[in-house]
Amino acid sequence: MQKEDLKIAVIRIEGTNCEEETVMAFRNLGVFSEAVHLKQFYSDMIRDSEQRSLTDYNCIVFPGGFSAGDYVRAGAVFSARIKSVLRDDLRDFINSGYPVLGICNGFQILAELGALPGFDEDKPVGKQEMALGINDSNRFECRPSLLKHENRGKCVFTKALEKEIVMFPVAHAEGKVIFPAGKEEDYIDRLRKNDQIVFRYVDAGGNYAGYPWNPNGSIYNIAGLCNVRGNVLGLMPHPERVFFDYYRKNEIGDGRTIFESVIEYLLSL
Amino acid sequence: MIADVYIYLKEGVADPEGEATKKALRLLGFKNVKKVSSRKVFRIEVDARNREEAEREISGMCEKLLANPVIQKYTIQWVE
Amino acid sequence: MIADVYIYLKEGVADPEGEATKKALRLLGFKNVKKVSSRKVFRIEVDARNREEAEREISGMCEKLLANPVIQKYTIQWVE
Amino acid sequence: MFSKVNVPFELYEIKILDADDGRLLKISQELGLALSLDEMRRIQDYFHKKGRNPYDIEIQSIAQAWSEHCCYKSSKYYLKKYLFGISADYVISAIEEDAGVAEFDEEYAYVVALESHNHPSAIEPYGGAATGIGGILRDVLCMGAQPIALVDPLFFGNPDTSEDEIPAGTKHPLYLLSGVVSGIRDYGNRVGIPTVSGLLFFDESYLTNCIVNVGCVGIARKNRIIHSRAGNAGDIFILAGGLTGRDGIHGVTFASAELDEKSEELRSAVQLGNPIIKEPIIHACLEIVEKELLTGMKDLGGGGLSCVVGEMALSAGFGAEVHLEKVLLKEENMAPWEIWVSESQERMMVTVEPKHVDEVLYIFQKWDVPATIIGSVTAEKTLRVFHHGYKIYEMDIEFVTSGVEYCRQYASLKETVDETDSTAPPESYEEALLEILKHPNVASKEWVIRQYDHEVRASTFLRPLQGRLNLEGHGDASIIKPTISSKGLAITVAVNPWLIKKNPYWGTASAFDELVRNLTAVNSTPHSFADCLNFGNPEKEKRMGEFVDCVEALGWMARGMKIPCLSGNVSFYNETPYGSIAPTPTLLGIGIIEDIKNAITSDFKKRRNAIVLVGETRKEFGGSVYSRIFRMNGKVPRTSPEKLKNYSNTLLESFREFDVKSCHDLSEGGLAVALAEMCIASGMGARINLSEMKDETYTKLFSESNTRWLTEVSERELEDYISFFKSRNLTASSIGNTGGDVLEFTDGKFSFEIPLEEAEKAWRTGLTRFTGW
Ligand SMILES: Nc1ncnc2c1ncn2[C@@H]1O[C@H](COP(=O)(O)OP(=O)(O)O)[C@@H](O)[C@H]1O
Ligand SMILES: [Mg+2]
Repeated sequence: MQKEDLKIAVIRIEGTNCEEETVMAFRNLGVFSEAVHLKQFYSDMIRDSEQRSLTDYNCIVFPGGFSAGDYVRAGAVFSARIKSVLRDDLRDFINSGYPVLGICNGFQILAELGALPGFDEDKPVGKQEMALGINDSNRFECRPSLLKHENRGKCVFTKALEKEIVMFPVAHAEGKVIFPAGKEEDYIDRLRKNDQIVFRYVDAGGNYAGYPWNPNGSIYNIAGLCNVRGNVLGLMPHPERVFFDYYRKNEIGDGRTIFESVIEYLLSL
Repeated sequence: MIADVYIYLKEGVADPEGEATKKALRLLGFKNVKKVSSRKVFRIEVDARNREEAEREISGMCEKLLANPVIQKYTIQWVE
Repeated sequence: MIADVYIYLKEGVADPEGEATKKALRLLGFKNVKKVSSRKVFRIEVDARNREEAEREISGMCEKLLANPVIQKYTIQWVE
Repeated sequence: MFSKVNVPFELYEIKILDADDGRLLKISQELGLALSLDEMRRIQDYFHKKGRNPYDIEIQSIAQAWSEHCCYKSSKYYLKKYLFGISADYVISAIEEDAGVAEFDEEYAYVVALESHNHPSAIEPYGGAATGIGGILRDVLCMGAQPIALVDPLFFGNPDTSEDEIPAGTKHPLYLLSGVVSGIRDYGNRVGIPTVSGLLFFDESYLTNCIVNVGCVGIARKNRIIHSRAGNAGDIFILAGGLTGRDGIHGVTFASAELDEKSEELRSAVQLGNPIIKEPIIHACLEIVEKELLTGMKDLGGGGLSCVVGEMALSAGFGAEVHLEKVLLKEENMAPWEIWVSESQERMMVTVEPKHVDEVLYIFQKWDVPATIIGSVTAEKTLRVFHHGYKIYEMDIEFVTSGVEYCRQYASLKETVDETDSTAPPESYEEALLEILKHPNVASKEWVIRQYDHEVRASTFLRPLQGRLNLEGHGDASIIKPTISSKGLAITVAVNPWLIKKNPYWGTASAFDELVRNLTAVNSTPHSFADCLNFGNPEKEKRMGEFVDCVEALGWMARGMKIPCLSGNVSFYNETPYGSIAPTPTLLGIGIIEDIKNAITSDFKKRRNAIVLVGETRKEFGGSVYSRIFRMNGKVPRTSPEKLKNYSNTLLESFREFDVKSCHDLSEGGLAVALAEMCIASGMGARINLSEMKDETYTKLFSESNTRWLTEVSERELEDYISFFKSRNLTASSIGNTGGDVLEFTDGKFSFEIPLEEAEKAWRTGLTRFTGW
């Protein structure tokens, strides 16, 4: 595939609010990217020129924010709406190996969709097997977090990541990774065995640590994980906010590689 | 028909909201509080011919949207 | 003693959560939903010698923390 | 007094033609109009000429337009006299509209607005503060701008107030604080605009009147700026957004009276707001602006439709015709006057040429935003309102909208302030410093800052918290990079009500000084400001005196510095039977930094670097933290625009000439606190020698003299750096070095030290000991 042919959609509904910076991250790398309202995929009221289909794109992103206000549960309304109008399309999209990224609210959506942890390769959108629960601190917090990259090569979004530890900030109230009670160890074993763990929270010394380094109380300090095929990634921290470096220099930031990696992957298809 | 749908956490799932509320109550001087847990209720009014139909409808809503089966359970109580 | 404290919005106060939930349910195909309102329930366990004392205690909690008297009302229901 | 009109809805004729004075006042009272006798008489005269009585909707409409909140009747005279008209060639629109506009670069302009939401927040903190954010976003949006940052200066009664000191009908400061912060958080985070700066200040005078100010900055293409006026006769009014209900009726008249025990019953003036309607409105409106489909846009704020239709038509020199039954309602059976003055949230009005109406309605529909045509612009300067075909309102727009203006009596406090110095050294310097560091006005504000998403939109390049990850300290200003260029906007807020309470004139001049200090400290050039003037009852001479002194000082400083005031807001009647607030002229400052990579943060960068104090220290303790804690009297810090300008320019020049590693301004708590904050942010101690300065040790450490900064430079550059200031006849002194794990102070023979860890603990827990975490 050629760089000029790549098309990336960042999908929005009311309340998603990190779509513009996510679109910009791709555009800054010279790739076509646009924010697309979910309605553009299915609604009759949308004019022809604005109608879209998932097959128009090579990569989709569910951005951060408070989709539908995060009322009911973070990401619940958005994912329920996707299930009702796009379920099959999304399944085919993932099955064809195209990458899907969920950042923050987007991770919550992928979890609600059953696309993550995504153990079953044949059912990339299935039943819910994890939840992103209310932070142990019971509050929204915006702070920097340090992430240790632990993926051994499966995840298409971190292939080009050379640094062992990166800094992506977090900003959420519901980001605690929870697996079904009693099955936690089993899940973690499978994730490790399948190389699905991508990022884990660490402190300034690089050690797995508790609050505030693990900002939400996630089990096993999990900050981000991918499906068994490696083409769906969900993470709570925001790489698009560190496309440029965190401290004012306007230079390369830690988050940039996420976007570069997936472009590289798409070009290799 | 009107029903109250209760969404609550499954046994064993941590309840930061309940914990934080307990802590805040104790700070305010309510020393006798032993435990607080939080739930969420949706009062839903539906048009339906009979209770069975309404119940089916509302269970559908819970499964599709209102509850996350990994951590939550729900019960339905009829108000009228 | 255990009580369920129901916190809900007074008549006429906007309920963005209820509205967003209703909109979502209708988009999911539940066309018969007429109205959705959101409530919050705290299940509270207190040590008290008798029901009156417990009731006084819990009303205090509602007034000081759990409910916002300007926009919310509360009711207490005894579980045990 | 009233008689029902025979129409199929609720409409009354108000019998004012033959009413005597007593009856006129009674009418004003019973209808909740808050109009004075003089004002009622003017209305009577007007209707005499028309030869008929007004309908309820007409008189309600006048009451809205003439309220203090809408027409600034008490303040306008003095604002014009002192503050307006400071020109700068980059000002695009100042004062005239909901928000001010100034040039950012060749292509873009930035937009600024700052407003109070005091009374609603005192009654219902969560909804009051949330709707404040909603309102200020609309003010910026209606200029056609994308909101890019929010700020929230907040003022409450003392957090340690005991329950029995709280008057009936008042809520505890901590209850108000947590409600207000939650409201701002839940709204601001949901709409996805970062809250990057603010203030949290406690003083007993705010016990019965908390002050909640909210500000917003936006960015727009210069050639897409939209004005709050209609384009041409024939244009169509489209009302978009939330539905109209009974909520918020009489909000503006409510804001123009003192609160009392019964205020809680005025619940209809309190609303919750709905960020998930607002968020798509922003997108929809900006899409319409981008496609150049509208002629004018204005948000519905105070006074609802009644104010917005009149103002949009009048400022374009036209009239309007409105059909009320077209307005989408939340509740049935609303009387026409209720529809007309309702202040329901999340609504915008746009005027559109007929050929673009379909396109505009399509865009709103695409974003799921309800929108309807409700009327049109007419050539004649008359406003007519119809309901189901009946004409229920017909008045000259000029009469209704141009409002009234007073030149109120006032008593200046300039000559009467007692500033005799009664300060003395502390018994223990260690304890005094720790006591100051843990004062909630000084202590870490992390509790608030982290609850807000201060980096959504990914354009926050300098954050409110700076230094070690997760162990940061306070910065002086945040910097946003609004476009793809590397130019940045620095944003800060300032005011210290303690100084102003003691001496309104010099206290306000000091607030301006702090504004400029903060902007300069991060290496931005001060560019413009907005103000929100919160005061007591203007009908009292002393309150009015505070107001006039403040405005005069503000004008003097701003004019002298040539920094224009882009927009502002006045909030009077922040007063209850228990007392009035400390005069609180909150300032929001904007600075420009040509290249954000030159921004300077407040944390020390390297051990064994030199620490330099820039500026002059005097014994100025009036209103200082030191004098408040130890109950002493003193002189409020002085300043002058010439001196401030000189220092600020020279400091900025020094940032270009030298490699300055960090900078922080000196404000509350003076040198000692600024130094401690720089140490805490970096986890690095400092060794300070004050011998080179004159004055007593405690003055050097705790005095709050204006126009001062601390900077960090390498030992190698130190000498040249100091001479650089000396050569311009300005003061800069080398006062020590970074490094170690204590704060050590030496002054001649005297010395003391505090372990950094202890200082840090006092500072980090000063606020959280009240808020719980
Ligand atoms: N209510 C608030 N909301 C957001 N930020 C706040 C709030 N209060 C204080 N801050 C931030 O905390 C930092 C320190 O505040 P303060 O000590 O008042 O500043 P200064 O050093 O200018 O006196 C600033 O970055 C300020 O923007
Ligand atoms: Mg400062």
